[in-house]
Amino acid sequence: MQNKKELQKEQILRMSGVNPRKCMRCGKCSGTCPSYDEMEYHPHQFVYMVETGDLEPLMNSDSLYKCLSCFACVDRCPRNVEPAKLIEALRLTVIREKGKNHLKSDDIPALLDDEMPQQAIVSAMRKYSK
Amino acid sequence: MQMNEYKPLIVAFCCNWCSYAGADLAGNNRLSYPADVKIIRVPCSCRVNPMFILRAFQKGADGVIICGCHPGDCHYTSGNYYTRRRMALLFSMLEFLGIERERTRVEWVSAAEGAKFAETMNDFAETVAALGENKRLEDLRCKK
Amino acid sequence: MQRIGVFVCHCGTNIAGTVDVKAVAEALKFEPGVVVSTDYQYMCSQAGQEMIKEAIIENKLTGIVVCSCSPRMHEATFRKTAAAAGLNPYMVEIANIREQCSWVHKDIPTGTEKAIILGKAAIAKVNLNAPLTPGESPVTKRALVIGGGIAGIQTALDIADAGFPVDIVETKPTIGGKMAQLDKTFPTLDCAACILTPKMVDVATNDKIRIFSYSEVSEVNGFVGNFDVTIKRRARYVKEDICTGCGLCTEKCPQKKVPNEFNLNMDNRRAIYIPFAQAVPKVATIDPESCTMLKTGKCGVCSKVCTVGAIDYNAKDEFITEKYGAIVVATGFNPISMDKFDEYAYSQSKDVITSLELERLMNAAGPTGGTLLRPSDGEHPHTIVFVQCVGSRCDSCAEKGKEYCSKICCMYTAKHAMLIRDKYPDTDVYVFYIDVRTPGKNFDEFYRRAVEEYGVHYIKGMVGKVSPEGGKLKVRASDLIDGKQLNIDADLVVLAAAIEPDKSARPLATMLTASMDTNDFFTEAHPKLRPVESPTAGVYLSGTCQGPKDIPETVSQAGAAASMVIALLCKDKLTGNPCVAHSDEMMCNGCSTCEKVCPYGAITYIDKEFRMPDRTTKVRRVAQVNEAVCQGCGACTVACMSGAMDLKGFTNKQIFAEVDAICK
Amino acid sequence: MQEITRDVLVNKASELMSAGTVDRVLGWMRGEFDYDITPAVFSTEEELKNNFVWNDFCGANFSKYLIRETQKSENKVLVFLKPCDTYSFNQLLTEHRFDREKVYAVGIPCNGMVDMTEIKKANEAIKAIEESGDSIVVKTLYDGDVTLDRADVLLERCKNCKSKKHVAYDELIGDDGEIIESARFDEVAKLEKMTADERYAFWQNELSRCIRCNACRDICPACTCEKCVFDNPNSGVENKAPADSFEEKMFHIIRAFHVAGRCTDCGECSRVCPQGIPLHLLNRKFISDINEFYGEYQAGSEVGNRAPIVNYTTEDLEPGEAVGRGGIDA
Amino acid sequence: MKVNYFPGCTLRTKAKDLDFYARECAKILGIELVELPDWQCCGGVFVTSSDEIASKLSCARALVASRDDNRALVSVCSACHNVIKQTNHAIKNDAKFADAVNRYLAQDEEHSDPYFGETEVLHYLELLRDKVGFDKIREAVKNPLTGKKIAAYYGCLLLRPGKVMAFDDVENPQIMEDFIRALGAEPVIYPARNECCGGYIALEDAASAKKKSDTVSHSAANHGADMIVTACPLCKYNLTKNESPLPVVYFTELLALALGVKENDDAE
Repeated sequence: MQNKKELQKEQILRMSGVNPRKCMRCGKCSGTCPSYDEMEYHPHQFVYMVETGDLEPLMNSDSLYKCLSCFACVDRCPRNVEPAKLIEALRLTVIREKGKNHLKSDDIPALLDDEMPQQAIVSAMRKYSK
Repeated sequence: MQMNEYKPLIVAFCCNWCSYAGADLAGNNRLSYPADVKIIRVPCSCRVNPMFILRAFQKGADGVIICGCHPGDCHYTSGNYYTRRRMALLFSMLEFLGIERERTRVEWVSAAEGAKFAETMNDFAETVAALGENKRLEDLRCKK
Repeated sequence: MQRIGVFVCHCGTNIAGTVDVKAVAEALKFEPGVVVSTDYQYMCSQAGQEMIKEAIIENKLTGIVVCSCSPRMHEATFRKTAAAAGLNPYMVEIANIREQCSWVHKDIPTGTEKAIILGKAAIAKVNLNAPLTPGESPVTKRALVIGGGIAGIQTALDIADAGFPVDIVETKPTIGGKMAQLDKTFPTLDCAACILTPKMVDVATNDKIRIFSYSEVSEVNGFVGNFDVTIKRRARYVKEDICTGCGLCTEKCPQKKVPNEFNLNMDNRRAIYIPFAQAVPKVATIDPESCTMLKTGKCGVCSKVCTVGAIDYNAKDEFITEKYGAIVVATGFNPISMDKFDEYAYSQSKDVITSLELERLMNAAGPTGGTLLRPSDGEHPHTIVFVQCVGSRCDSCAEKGKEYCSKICCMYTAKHAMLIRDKYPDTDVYVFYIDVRTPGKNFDEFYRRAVEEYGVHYIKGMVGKVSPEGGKLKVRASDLIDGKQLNIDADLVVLAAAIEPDKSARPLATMLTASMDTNDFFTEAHPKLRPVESPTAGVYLSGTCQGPKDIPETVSQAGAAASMVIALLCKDKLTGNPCVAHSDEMMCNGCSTCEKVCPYGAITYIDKEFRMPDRTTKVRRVAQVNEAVCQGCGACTVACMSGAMDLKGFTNKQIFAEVDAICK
Repeated sequence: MQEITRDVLVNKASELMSAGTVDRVLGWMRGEFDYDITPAVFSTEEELKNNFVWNDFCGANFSKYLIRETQKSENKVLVFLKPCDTYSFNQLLTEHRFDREKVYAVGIPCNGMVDMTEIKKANEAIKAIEESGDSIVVKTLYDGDVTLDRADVLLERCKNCKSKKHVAYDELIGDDGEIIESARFDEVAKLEKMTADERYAFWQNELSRCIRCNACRDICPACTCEKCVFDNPNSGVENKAPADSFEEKMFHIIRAFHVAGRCTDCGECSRVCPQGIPLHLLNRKFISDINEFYGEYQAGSEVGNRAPIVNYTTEDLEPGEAVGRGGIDA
Repeated sequence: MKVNYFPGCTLRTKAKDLDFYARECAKILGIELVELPDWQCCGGVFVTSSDEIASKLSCARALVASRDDNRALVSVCSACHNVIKQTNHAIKNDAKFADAVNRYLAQDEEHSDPYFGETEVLHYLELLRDKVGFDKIREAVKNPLTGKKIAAYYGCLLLRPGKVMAFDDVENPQIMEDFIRALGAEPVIYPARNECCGGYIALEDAASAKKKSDTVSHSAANHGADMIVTACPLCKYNLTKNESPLPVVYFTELLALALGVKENDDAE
């Protein structure tokens, strides 16, 4: 079990190219995140929890889908940690598992309105489904 | 370890300010290492000319190690940085000529690292001993 | 052929316990050049030394080898012994048969065998030794201090106090530096001007000190003890010796809209100005960029009102050259530009300021007369947010900011927060921090007082964005301990901008051949043991040019630098290390390769005329080593492909001989 | 065949001589055979007209000759520089080896030079050689005319030409070319792929043929020492002729080390080696290591460049990491 | 001047104005937009994970085609530009990724030489700034938008990640403001101009999207703007959908208006 966890952490770090050890815990990512209030775990916690290998709660959390990929945390991080990339790698790890799609194509028609641009739909599919 | 007759001859160039002092500290603490290691004192590792290393091999050394201050701690501020580049290139060239890479080494040993000095020398002597006699740089010399 | 004596020490049982010293002495007897070889209980003892001296005289020895403890222990002792017997001290070699033999090897055969080899190597070397005499050079008994901030002022005062003349070169019209701009100082809260200006006056009145203000160093030649420095005295269009500093011109000048850099451009000065009331020298300066007279030839008001006729519109830059024995660098720091941190809206709102700007806003001589008012509307701010570490502690890949901790921000922010809460108790003060770093005497106590007595809100977390909305500054930040994102409507945001070395430092370092780190701080000769010296002999470091520091640290370093300078200037002559590089001119190609690796700038090139065998002459470029500057590292000897460059005391031939002796 | 004819160069040289710009010309002259071309100093237009040669055998790089030649007179000397020669020219200027003011450099394009050893391998009793376009016609005593594809018999350095661009000149004849992505490190890479034993055997075979004639050193534009360390009795390694095979190795390793960061890869060492030892591979190994370890560096590309071996960064790789990184697997 | 043009899906459907006026204005400014014949959807977002290859191939193909045409690759939609630019950056700087992409591309029936990021990727605004020049646009303006106070809305995609996009200063961008000035109008600087509109979260959590959009539109309004201008269809959708107090228009519409390509219908 321990081993699987280690492997998963390693894979997430490889996918994202993020080194969470660079984090100096300043919390600027969380200070800047526009989705902070919607999240259960916040950007700085993502970084810390990945570093300590505490992946389960993160992968089960809805917070993964609250990230807007706006990259404000990436650009403002003084340590170049790039939390958004880490969140993306976690999200991909979850949705790549069979049956774990967060957004099912069948659900989409109900979410649409006349004005909704295609861009929104493809983006959401990329972010929420595999 | 099995006892064998073969004893490698190792020349260690040590900079006066860090590594030579580190070797002294190993002595103060009675940390032993093989007597095959013979130290030559130089003011700075950057004084070590590749010609000295080749000459040592020519005359029968089996391994040559250069010890200097840790990068950033050089008594002369930058000497060991030059050593690092020179030796990186020289060692890579020796390897290119088919000389075993384990026969040459650079190690940074500070004046406080007596234990590291002894460990390094033990390890290096063991590595060189495992390779056996240095034939590649020595062999053809007049077949004596 | 040398006549060599070998002296094997027992060191009680320290050596003799594992090495058969008699066998060693016996074996070494037959080495080339050896005429006497003997052993003794303690060579370093009075009796041992006497024995060596007698042997030298009796056998007319030209060199000796002492097989004993480490040369780091007793090389100096035995050199003195040799010198006392009339032998050149550099004809002594030590074979280290204690630390590197008897103490690390177990059995007598092994120890003895190795001791003999080490002895042979030392003999082989001493066979090739040549007597060396340390070079001597005279010392010019005057020091130059570059930079007139508190570091430069303190250094100059201390040197002058020892009786040596000192010149201060300062680029600004006045000395005083950053400290002159500060309001109060931590952790005592005494007023900066009250403790600085008396020192400035001391400088002005000290007849050993000359101030070259509004000047810069333009060229440095020479070496320790003998620097030739050219100083550019920029035209200030006011005759310094005549101007009385009455200030009338600065009141009458019609050009009123020149941003006042002393107040960080938060108010205006005239085109002719005296930076502040206590300026030293207290003379006016015309800023040629803004002066109508200098730009168009029309105006001349200052000249008309000046009662002593000090104005000179035709003044030109002047260059003076002076000799110095030592140079102290005290070029100081500046806060970094906030351009790359506009998430804090520095460029978008006047109410986002740096801490140095806050100093001026709180200073009685500042633009608001010491009342803390918002720059945008002149109102009292009621909520103030301090942001720590702006541009400090950044990862190099982030491509903005500095990697280091600026060191002073935690403390001055605590000071600001405390002073504000003290003077305006109805103000809410928030400090967003990553860590609070307070290692210093009374520092943590000071910070705790800010929290406990003054009720400053310290919040662990960073500000992510500052948004100027509706006359307020909306501050979005994280509170990591409470696990909340905070939104604070602030009236004033103060950024603790990282500090960086003054821009003049880099070109100066090149002129001085003094090394710098990647951040443009000057490198010290040794980070622990020689912290106020540059590796370049005769160049000393004072204050923040070497790294971030607060005032007490700066002043102690300034004093330390001064004492190093005094120790140097006290000497009539400098004795060098004779183990220095030497270039064989006949072999030198003049290719400049050695110069590139010399960390001290000790190598220069001259065109030298050589007489050829056919009686013609030939001019060639050849390297010359300045023995007073060379420290003897030997980097140049390996860079030199022709072997023209060699190191005395560690020559190629000597090292080859040692290698040969060991490998035989 | 070269695109510029001999006459163009002779005319240019005569013109500069009669205008008084220069009073001597460094050029090529016929030796014992058509293909045996030797460097020469021409000091009259007459000599130029009669003896100046420009053909596919004019490999000699004149940069090094400028050191002595510029010492001889206060007047300017004309030198013709092929693109690869200009790199040596700049490198020597970087090292302050001659006075730029005393040289008038004319850059000339080069189509590559032919390797006589290659031609001799296939043909015996050569009478003469004719160049025509892309082929070389070898006139032999027994086999009549043999036509060879010029591309096949180019010098190794020309097959792997690194630059058709001149990096220094006062005047250029013809159009300037470009820097070329050459395969010049392929041979080094091939050796690196071998096992240590194979490499050792390879070099043992090559270097054991060395007769220490010093031709490589004497031709090398980087070996310009007033006195070579191997000729200097005070250096501790004086060694006129090797007493054993180690000394050959020592000589070649040290020679390569001394020119590391300064060698422009002009290939003259291999061209002149009478034993056909691929000495350029040692130099190229250093060049490829320098590129790999410290970033791309071309010696002589600009005057005043600081070679990586006399430079450093605080983040350089350790010597222990260096071995095995230069393409060699553990 | 000829450049390759990548319009993108949304510009073919919901954001036709953005596309149409871009093409019309280009004609006036002497730029030939050559639409790539076989462009495919960019995917809307760049997946940052380095092991995600297939979803980046459509952009890679557009980049290769432009390299082969020796032309810059221009898009108008912020999302397309962001994805293409990030893909190009990854190919240029990540040798492993480039290798994987090239292996895929080699399997295409008609394939070109391996690609290593040679193509110049430009947003239409960069084309205006760097290739045409805002001065030239100022000269070409027929109906200056004098008196209009316009809030430029950058959003995320044009600016971030700053090191990759290298579009402008991430925190204090100027390009759209300069553009607005060139058209004769007055730019309004407001702090939320580089904040997120909510983006694709509109599908997942409409309330969250509304919060973000409101921040932006209210900030612009509070700073006295008359309208908001954007380059992104999704930004426009989110702001409009969430009842922005100000009209939101595409920057190409604004350009068309000033150049006299579009009649001022004052519809909004």
